[in-house]
Amino acid sequence: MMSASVARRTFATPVLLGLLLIAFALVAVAVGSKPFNQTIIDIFLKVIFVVGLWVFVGNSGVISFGHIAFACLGGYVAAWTTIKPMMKGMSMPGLPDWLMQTEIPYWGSAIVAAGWAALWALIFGSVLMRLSGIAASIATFAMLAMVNSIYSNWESVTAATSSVVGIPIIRSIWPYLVAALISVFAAWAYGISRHGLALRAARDEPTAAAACGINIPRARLIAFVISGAIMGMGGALYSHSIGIVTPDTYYLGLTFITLSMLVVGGMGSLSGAVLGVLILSTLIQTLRWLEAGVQVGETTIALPGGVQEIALGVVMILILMFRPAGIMGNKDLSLPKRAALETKGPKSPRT
Amino acid sequence: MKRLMTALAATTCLTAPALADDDKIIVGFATAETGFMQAYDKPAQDAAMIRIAEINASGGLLGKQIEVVNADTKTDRAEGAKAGLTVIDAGADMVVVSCDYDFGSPAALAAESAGLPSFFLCAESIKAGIQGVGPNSFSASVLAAVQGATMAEWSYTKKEARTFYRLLDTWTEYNKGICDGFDYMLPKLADATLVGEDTFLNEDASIAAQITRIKALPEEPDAIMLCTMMPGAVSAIKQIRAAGINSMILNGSGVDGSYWLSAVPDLSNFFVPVQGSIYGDDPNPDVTAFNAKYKEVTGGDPSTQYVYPGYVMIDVWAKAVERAGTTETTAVVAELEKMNAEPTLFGPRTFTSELHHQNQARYLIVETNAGKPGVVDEWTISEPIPVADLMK
Amino acid sequence: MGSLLQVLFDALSLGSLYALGALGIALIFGVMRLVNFAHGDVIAACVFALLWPSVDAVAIIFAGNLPWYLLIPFLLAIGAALSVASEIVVFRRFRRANPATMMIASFALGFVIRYFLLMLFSSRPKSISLLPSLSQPVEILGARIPLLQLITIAVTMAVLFGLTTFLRRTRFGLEMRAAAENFTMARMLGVRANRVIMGAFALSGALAAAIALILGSQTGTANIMMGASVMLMAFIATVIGGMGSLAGAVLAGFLLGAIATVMQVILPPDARAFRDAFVYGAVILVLIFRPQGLLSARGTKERV
Amino acid sequence: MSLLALSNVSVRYGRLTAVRQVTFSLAEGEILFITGPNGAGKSSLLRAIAGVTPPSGGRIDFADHDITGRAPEDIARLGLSMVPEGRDVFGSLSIEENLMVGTGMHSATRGWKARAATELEAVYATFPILKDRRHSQAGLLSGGQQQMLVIGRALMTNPRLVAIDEPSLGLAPNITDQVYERLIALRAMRKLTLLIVEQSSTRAMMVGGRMMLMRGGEILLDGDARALGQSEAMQAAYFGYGEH
Repeated sequence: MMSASVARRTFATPVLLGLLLIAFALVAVAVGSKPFNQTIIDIFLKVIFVVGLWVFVGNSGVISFGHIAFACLGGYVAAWTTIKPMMKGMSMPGLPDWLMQTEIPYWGSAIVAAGWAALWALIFGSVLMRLSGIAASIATFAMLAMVNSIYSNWESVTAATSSVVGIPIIRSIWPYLVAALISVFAAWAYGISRHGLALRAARDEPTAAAACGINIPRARLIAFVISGAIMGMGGALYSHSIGIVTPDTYYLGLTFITLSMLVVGGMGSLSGAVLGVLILSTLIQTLRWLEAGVQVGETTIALPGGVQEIALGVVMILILMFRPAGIMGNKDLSLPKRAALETKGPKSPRT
Repeated sequence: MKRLMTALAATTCLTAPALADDDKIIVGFATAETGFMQAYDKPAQDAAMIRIAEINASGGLLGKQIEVVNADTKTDRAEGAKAGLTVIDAGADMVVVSCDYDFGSPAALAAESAGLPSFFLCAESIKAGIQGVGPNSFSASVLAAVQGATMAEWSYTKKEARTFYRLLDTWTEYNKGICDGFDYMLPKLADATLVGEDTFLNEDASIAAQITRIKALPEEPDAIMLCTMMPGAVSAIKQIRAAGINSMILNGSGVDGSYWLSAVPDLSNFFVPVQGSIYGDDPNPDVTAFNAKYKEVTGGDPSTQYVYPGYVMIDVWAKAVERAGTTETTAVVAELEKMNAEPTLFGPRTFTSELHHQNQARYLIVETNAGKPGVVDEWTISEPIPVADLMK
Repeated sequence: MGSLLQVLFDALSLGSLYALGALGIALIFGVMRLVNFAHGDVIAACVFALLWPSVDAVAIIFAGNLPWYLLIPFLLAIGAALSVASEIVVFRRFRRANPATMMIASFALGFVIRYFLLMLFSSRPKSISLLPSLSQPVEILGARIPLLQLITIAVTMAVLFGLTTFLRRTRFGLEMRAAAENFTMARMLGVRANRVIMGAFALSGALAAAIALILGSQTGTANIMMGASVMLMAFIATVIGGMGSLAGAVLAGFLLGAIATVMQVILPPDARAFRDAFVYGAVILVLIFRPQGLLSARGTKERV
Repeated sequence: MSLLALSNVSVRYGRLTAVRQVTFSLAEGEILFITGPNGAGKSSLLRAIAGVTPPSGGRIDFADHDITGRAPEDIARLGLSMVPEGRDVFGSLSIEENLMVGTGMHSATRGWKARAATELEAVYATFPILKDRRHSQAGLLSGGQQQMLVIGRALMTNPRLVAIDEPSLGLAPNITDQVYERLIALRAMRKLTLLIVEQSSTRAMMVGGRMMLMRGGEILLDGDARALGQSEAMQAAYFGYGEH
């Protein structure tokens, strides 16, 4: 499956990233404030989403606008499987009986969500993966729009645009940390697997890869399904973090913020995906904090409302201007003096 | 200005652990200060602040001053949960959440799990209360379904409308709520018929196809029940009139206000139910006085009737606290649930252990004639909409 | 007959909006492989240019009060200027970046524009009475068509005709078409990159302003999100039309307008709410069967 | 004096070096063939000269200007016309429009329209087939006709040097013969300097002139085409014998 030497060589990457995430969790525990705890949970969820996105986008080089659809699928699995049967009967009367009676713990819903999203990734993927380039991007977007349209209108099963409530809220930080760690390690393992290496080869040298017998649509499909599963798990946990789910949570807003984090971090490497989330989230939080006002001596200095978003946009543009391949620029975190995972970026020279 | 400073001071020390402070009562606002919900939250919150200032000026609540802490939801659900936790951490005795159910519920759920009462500023979905949050959650406004039912019954009785067309914008639950109320009422009206129905989406650039369907009817309907909200409403109304359809247009309260009327010059035959009039012609002179007060405090007239629920909210909550003699949740909720047709500046309010919302309410009917809106009537639906029908 | 004609006009007027939007995106994509997500926000900015900044509910009309013969050039100039400025300040620095980076940069720029508007005007949609005389119906062959719908279609046709003439008959147009097809080759023939790209941005911005005018008078609202839905459809139209093919973008724009209108007419009421799902399903089908787009110019190689 | 001079030019794509420290010069009126196997760096070299891929090191002079790292359009305007590999015609443009794209660079000078018209007639005289189909889409032309079109298009800019990448690629031998015939005639007529990249040396030996052999990004041999072509050194260098 994967060569042991590659695994040994690159093992430092997920370990370092994992330690970084654990450090964030420990900071949250040390601060001890509930809102801050929630902030860190939110960051871990973004890590799951962006890492899920990276598995497909980073390895295949195809930008996907559709992955949040899988988060949406997962988010509703949480609603279907964890809400008390009585409440489900009121908000989603169209559910089949066996599902109506099901009530499983949150981690169970995350696992089921991953499977459900993976199934749909397989179905959509087997149609879409033969496309490449911008056509594939638009097709994935159309997929997102379709899922959104269906979930926004299927009154009896998804309660349409109405928020579904009654999802058990998990405010502890640890499940989210564990899920984020699982995604990072899964993404790493996929990246160094035969399939992951083949897909990256296909990304960099499509003709050569095809000549070597790599079935590109199939290689992409595998990545699509794995990343769909990660997104699905993240979607379910997202539902558990705020206790409600609506289709428009999982639409353009989340799509763009996760894509931005991926590109700003550097879509060529797993470290880029994780660091993109951590850096942009930290930036957003700092700006929000400034917007809320900072006490300097006797006076309170506060940025006017809206400056946060504008500043975020400007900073993103500046980062991309000076580091077009993202902050990590296709490199992975590794221990000093060890060879990094060979992740050459997508060929960039334009003709 | 002072209010602003208090608010700022409160926000800045949020990271400090909550102090159990017995000298004051804290109301936490987890509402949108930025983003698109801000346009809805801010006016209602201003009205709430007016009521708080009045209470404080007359000696406070249970002899204590009411203080306010704010946290911004950024019009984002995940941020909403954080904002809720933030004001709870700051020691809020009651949590006020965003106007809309979708955006307010994460904070309301946080309050619920902390055992605190919460109020939606102006949510009009039945879920904004026991059904969607829990036993300690209330909404200060009236159910959307009541608006649809009111318009149907009123236009049937007072305008002799018999043929109705139902045009639903599926964008939000609020819109669907209006049409649900309309659907509930229509079969109860003898010989009123639904001659057609259609849906659209708020963001649709053009609803030409939907209008073509109305025009394909053999006869123009007496009334079109338009279940939509801003900003799509203006576009829909404009396109309906531009196509030469002159039927009565019945709406929910969401299109109240004169700020948009310039977009559809000389609009006529257009009806909106409101809880109080912003046009200076409310039958209750105290409402006009409130409008003046609002202008004095915020520098502008109320732009829609959605200012009013904020005032009602503090009013009923403060009464309940006063009667309970404590801010303790169970006692306050029990007092609130005892309210039956409790008079407020904007009509009577009733809460029961089954419903923390209004399933019947007195509405003023505002007619826009040649571009001029004004109160023409007042209507209360003949019987409350049963909770079972609302839950459908 | 009357209603069939009406459906035709409905489809054409919706298609017109999408076609104009798709052209604006295709023009820029053609010359620099940039999928410009800020386009929708440029549309919104053009609408707001009619108003004086204020966060009150009532809009303070500023340029909106100009007579139409001043208003239209004013707005076109605003659109073009904003678009060119975005090129000079931002996109010029991304010429060598890969498409994903450019796309995210354009998204970030759109974000900045949107929140800037939000700060100046608040999030509340504003009402504007733009060219109110257009809100009347006219009778054609038994169908009562809103005058604005006719004007929308007429304006689109005029814009398409004008643009075609410009592209076919002028030196600059020739250079732009060549550059859209193969930018490097055009440069090797002495075509100045900056001039062509700025021209494309100016045209694209003016097209955004045209959409703003139509949307503004149709909806009577200025709303910070108003460009977004047109932009998404336009973006899809650009792709299924064949990226870089201007004619394809226009064709696909009209096609999408037609599909959306026809779906609304033929779907049973219960399924109507799912209209968009059907439309996007159709998009996927088109892409599967013609991944290179409906009209992909021969000789254009995919460089994304 | 030389029209084009390269000194120590290197081209790199990421970690891959395509051209290593190449130095040579080309005199006005000269004809130079660059040959070599696939991946020798020939095309990369041409692209660097035309300004498409700026060199990572070294210096390029053309017509007394330092053109290192200059934009392709500036280099074209100095009179260096490039015909890239693969016959990049503007497929959706008509043949005449294709030809006219390059005349824009002279639009600042007086009487350019008349001159462009004269050029056009001259190109049509050389390639009559283009005139017959002047209004049809260039994408519909056959391979040989497209090759003529791109050469004609390059000539329309009134260049001093024409650089052509693999004019015979994908063409039937008799069509290639035709293309070369025209090229040689043109060179004589206009006193053009020609820089032609071909994979094999056969064509160079037939046409004559100067020939360089590239391999692994370096110039291995430089000399008279006919003399070099027959030498053992050529064979060895081309296939890489004797390197180990």
